[in-house]
Amino acid sequence: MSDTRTHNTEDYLRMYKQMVRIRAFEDNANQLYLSAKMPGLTHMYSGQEAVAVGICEALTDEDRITSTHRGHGHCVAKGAEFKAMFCELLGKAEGYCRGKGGSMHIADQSHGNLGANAIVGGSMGIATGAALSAKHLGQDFVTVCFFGDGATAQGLWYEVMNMAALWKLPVIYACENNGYSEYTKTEEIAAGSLTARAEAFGIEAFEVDGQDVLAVNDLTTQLVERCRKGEGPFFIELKTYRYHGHHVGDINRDYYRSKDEEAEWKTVRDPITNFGKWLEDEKILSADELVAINNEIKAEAEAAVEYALNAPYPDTSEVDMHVFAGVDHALDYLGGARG
Amino acid sequence: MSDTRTHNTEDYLRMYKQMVRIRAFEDNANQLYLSAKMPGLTHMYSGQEAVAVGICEALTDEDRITSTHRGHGHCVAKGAEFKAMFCELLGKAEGYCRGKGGSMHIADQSHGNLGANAIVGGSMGIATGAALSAKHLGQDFVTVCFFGDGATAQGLWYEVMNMAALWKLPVIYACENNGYSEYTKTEEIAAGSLTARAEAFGIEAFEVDGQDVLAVNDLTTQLVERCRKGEGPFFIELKTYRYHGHHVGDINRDYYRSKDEEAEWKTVRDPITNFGKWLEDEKILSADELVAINNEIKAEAEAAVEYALNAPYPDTSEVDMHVFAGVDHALDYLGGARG
Amino acid sequence: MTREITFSKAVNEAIAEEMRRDPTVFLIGEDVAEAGTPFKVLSGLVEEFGTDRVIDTPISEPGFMGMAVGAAMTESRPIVDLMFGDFIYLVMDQLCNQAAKTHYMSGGKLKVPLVLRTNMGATRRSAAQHSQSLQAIVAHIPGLKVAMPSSAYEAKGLLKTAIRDDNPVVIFEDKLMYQDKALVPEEEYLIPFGQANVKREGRDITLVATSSMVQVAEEAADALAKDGISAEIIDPRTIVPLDEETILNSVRKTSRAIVIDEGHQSYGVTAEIAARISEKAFYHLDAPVIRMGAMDVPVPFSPALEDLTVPTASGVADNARKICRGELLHAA
Amino acid sequence: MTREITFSKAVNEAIAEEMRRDPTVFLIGEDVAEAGTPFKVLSGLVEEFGTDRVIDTPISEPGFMGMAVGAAMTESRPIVDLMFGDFIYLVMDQLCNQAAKTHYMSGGKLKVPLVLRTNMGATRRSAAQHSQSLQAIVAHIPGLKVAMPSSAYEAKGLLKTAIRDDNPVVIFEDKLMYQDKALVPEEEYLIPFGQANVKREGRDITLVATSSMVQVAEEAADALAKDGISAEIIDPRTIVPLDEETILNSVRKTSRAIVIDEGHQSYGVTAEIAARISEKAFYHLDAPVIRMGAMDVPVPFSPALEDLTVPTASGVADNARKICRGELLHAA
Ligand SMILES: Cc1ncc(C[n+]2csc(CCOP(=O)(O)OP(=O)(O)O)c2C)c(N)n1
Ligand SMILES: Cc1ncc(C[n+]2csc(CCOP(=O)(O)OP(=O)(O)O)c2C)c(N)n1
Ligand SMILES: [Mg+2]
Ligand SMILES: [Mg+2]
Repeated sequence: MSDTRTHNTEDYLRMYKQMVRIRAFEDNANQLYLSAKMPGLTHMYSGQEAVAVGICEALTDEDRITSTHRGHGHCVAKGAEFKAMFCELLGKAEGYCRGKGGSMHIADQSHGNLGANAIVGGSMGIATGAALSAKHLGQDFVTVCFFGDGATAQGLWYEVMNMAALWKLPVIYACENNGYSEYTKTEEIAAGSLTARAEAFGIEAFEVDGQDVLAVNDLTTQLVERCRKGEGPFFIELKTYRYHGHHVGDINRDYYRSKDEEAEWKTVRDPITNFGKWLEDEKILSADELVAINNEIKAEAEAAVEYALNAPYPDTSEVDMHVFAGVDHALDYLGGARG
Repeated sequence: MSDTRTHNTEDYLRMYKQMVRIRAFEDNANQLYLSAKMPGLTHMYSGQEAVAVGICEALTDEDRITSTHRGHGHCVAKGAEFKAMFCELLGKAEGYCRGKGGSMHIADQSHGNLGANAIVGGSMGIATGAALSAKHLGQDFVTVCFFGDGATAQGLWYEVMNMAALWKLPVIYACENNGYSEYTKTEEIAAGSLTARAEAFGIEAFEVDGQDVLAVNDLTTQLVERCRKGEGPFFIELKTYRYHGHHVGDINRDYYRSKDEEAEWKTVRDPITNFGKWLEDEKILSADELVAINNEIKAEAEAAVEYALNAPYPDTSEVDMHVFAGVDHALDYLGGARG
Repeated sequence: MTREITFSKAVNEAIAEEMRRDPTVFLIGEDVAEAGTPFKVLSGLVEEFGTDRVIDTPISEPGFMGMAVGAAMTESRPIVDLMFGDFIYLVMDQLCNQAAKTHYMSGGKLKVPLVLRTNMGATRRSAAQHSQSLQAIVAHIPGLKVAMPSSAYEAKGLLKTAIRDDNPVVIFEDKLMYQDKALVPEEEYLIPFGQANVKREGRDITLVATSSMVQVAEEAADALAKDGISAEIIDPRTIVPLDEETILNSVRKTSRAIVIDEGHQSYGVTAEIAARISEKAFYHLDAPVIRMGAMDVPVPFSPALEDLTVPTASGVADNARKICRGELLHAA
Repeated sequence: MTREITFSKAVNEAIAEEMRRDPTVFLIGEDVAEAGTPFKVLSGLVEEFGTDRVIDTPISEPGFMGMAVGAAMTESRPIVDLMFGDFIYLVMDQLCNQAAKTHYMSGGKLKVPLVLRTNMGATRRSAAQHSQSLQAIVAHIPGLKVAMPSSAYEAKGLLKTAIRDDNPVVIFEDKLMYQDKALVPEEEYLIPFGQANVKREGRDITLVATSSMVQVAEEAADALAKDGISAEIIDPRTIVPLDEETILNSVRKTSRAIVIDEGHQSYGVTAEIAARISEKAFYHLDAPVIRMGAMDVPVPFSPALEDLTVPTASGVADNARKICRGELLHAA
């Protein structure tokens, strides 16, 4: 653990809790899938918690993020509640998006989460545009664009990096390099160097251990400050690992990665275990306190699942609502198909 | 002039002639526009001749190129005839594309020119795919992808560079940096460094004086050889200048570039004048011989214009031909609109 | 008070007025500032609003389209200038997967108030990649509104409405109409979406025409008048939402219809409008609804071919005469 | 000899057979090799043909689509695997500005023999960006052929034809049908483009249905049969070219038609087919042609909403009954 800034106990505690909250959320989401209670598929964030938490803890509610198909971690880290999240995953009316978005489109406007995205790289323009908006409106919010190593293959990234660099936009491109895109290793799909790609546009680039929440948080805090001073954009490559398959249904993974590799990351490099140990070593929290936190969060997550399972689906009349802002029911407006 | 290889007189002569041919073609095309004899607009290549000729003289007929909206130079340099080119520009049946393509889509399959393109950057995928095809079919042709500085803003380039690098494809990306994209200076639309962008993908990158036909030809000859050995891809940035406006109709250019700047390039850095001088200095050709060549080519171009002006338009029955290979008339086939 | 101004000037005025009214509006696109676009439609705007609000971009259509979506999601109101309608293919993902769906996917929480201004129209000798009229493909995607102004008057009124709309709106301007003049009020006005304009009243046949095809329909109607055929011309003005009622009322009156649009005919705009008329005015129709779209071929460069591919006034008049005479165009 | 195989297996066989026959054919896309795509449709191909002919790409849809165009222009015959039909927006420029127009723009000199395999279909709880059925937008672009197989039998026969075709062909596979089985000959066969299949003969009403909607139509026809209504089912198999004659002949016989497609209804496939029927079988129609497309809303995630957005057998049967009883769906 590297910790160059002075944090107070509260900061440490919050970071720890937020990481545990993400893990608990994902464990429950996975369980919902395995027990066939969740519609569709979902992509687990477990293993990458230090990235989302280290970054989002450096942001305010006014700061924006854009998220990905693997977005539960970002959503929790940016301040979302379990209940509305589980409701969304189950397609219930009390979900963040009234059940219309689901796991891949969960958004939380009130905390500055502009939404998950099912198009790999699809949010890179959105994030950069939010940064342009900040400049245009004279506001000082910073936008963080989360994406995976696989998303660096999308041409869109280079287009928006160029504009962000030309116009000095307050945006941080955060690439979570978890070593895989779907069933393919990063080195098979990425030539050269990711940091060099950003640097070629004159963008300062950093590499950081994505399993070390304090290192991530320290770097991000500095870069966010510099963004607010007009020194952006920046690029961070965060080395991390996803514990589960590409999605919850990707169970037999031997053909593309070994069980040993998975075990090594989980035992030696787990961001939560390691941060917990550090907190103990530094005498910030005792082992008992850590266990108590874990249990409390676990219980909270389970209660939220229970709540969501019993929550109502949206009324069928909602099906053509929210197609257009300012239009109650799109089909009346369009004279279109009734399905 | 830099000349590291041993050329024979014939090579020099051909390069000189090809540059003069391009200039003569463009002078006539411009005249056709100004005298309202040409339908639509066109983009002049004058000033950039050493790029097209230096590169294409390093290629065989089997080697492929992809071209741009500013494509007459590439087309001539790759071996095309004046008559079929002027016919195409005038929409006549004897044009390379039977008048269907026009200036922006002129293609010359028999010499390996896969066509001009009206989508900036639109041919980057095509060129890279041709290189993939060479590898797939076990053929040793090399493909050169011509594009402008402005086209480097298209995300497609980064996508295909990545794949070309991963798969070691025999493709050379040739960026003609003429300092402008339309009415905007390159530095206003390109952050960082173009060569660094290619290098970030592990692609060897070169800068060369695009007004020096021998320098261009020497470098390209080396890179083509290396491509055939499986050492591609490569990137070349060629510094050059367009003498005319963005298109023939762009006459008043003061608001984006100065007359002085234009005059300087034309007088001090003209690729044809300078190569002509060098040929004289090296006693390869006399001043008289140069004049004779120029006059002969001028006459040839004018005769071709005359021919094209008198050539017939395609028959109206051709309008729905060539929509589908293997289908004589698309409208019979589709039962579609008769317009 | 009205005065005659060009279509181009009308667009320029609409943007200038809205930018004065609302500081969150900005313009973004290629060569929109000093150059004022290749069509010079935006000349003068950068002088008034500065380069912070009239933003020249690199040639990165997907990139700046995506940025407009993000800006719109965060309280700005971008107007995107897409130099040619043919480039819409490049921005389809950002337009159709992102902009069009964000409000719905977020259950109404996020809004994307942006305008995509682009153009359409062939016969400019610009060949297959600079001549397309691609309104049908965006009209198919729920969440987008689509406007097709037919004159300077519509251009200004619809664009102002678009800028104030809280949804993504795509406006197709016919690039051949930029110099056409029309009477436009000096006072502010807006044209609501989903209200077709009965451009000319008539009894015998309804001509539903979009954008520049309204002119084609008018010319045809003039010719038909000489033959004693009275044609009613309906300009839908927006194809999403589509003012079905005005169209249907007209056809219920005339019992005959031709639908004219410059997009390719198959799977195009004429299909939707003709299908709705055929279905919903079925019992009023005396003859099949005839569709006239652009020929189902890429747009050829050669003038000898290009002019054959678009609907013409004489073509419309011919069809109208046949229908009115009871000659079956598609005899069974 | 025939045997029952899945849709997925049929696709796999078609590709394997064609790759054996023609060494210029190759496959390119994301996770097509070892993974055999997320739907496992291509499993086993890399083992037989190696990674030089079954090529895993980075997540660069515009890039590898463009490369396929270039490869096709230089004597290769690429099959592009686009993991979800929703990603077609990303490749529109390369597909519609390049692949579709190259043969025409070059006056017939260059050919682009490529196949774009992708999918369509909602109700998989995949939300708005992984559930679209975008066949209408490509069908609108001249130069592309568009196939929509409705069973394993069609999947194999149409795909083999597509691979041999000298033009760009887009095939939409319904992702919910991959496990559905059908009888498929062991012997080689091809299904020509532009020949609709009369899936079931009937007297009272014609159901024109594409892809998985053929199943919906069959279920509806079964229900209708119990009410004594005899429905004819026509599967166009390719929507470009469209076998107008078979459809018109059927409607001329039955005098009634419903057109069913899973793309959004407005400006969609149902519009084109309904408009053609309404125009060209006008004097044979006893009732308006009814269109049933997907609801004009982005596809919602919630199962409670998603199932409302697609045409269902009971919906089709209801409409058919009303038409046959002479109840006007759109009374004037
Ligand atoms: C444009 C696009 N192409 C393909 C996919 C299918 N897909 C979903 S996730 C994924 C891999 C993404 O890899 P990466 O960016 O590294 O993120 P990770 O899943 O590792 O978090 C792919 C190919 C998609 N959703 N969008
Ligand atoms: C995708 C696309 N965007 C915009 C245009 C309009 N346009 C045509 S040429 C051009 C400038 C190209 O600049 P560059 O690549 O430097 O080539 P140059 O004209 O200097 O040869 C632009 C913006 C286009 N044709 N295609
Ligand atoms: Mg990854
Ligand atoms: Mg340039």
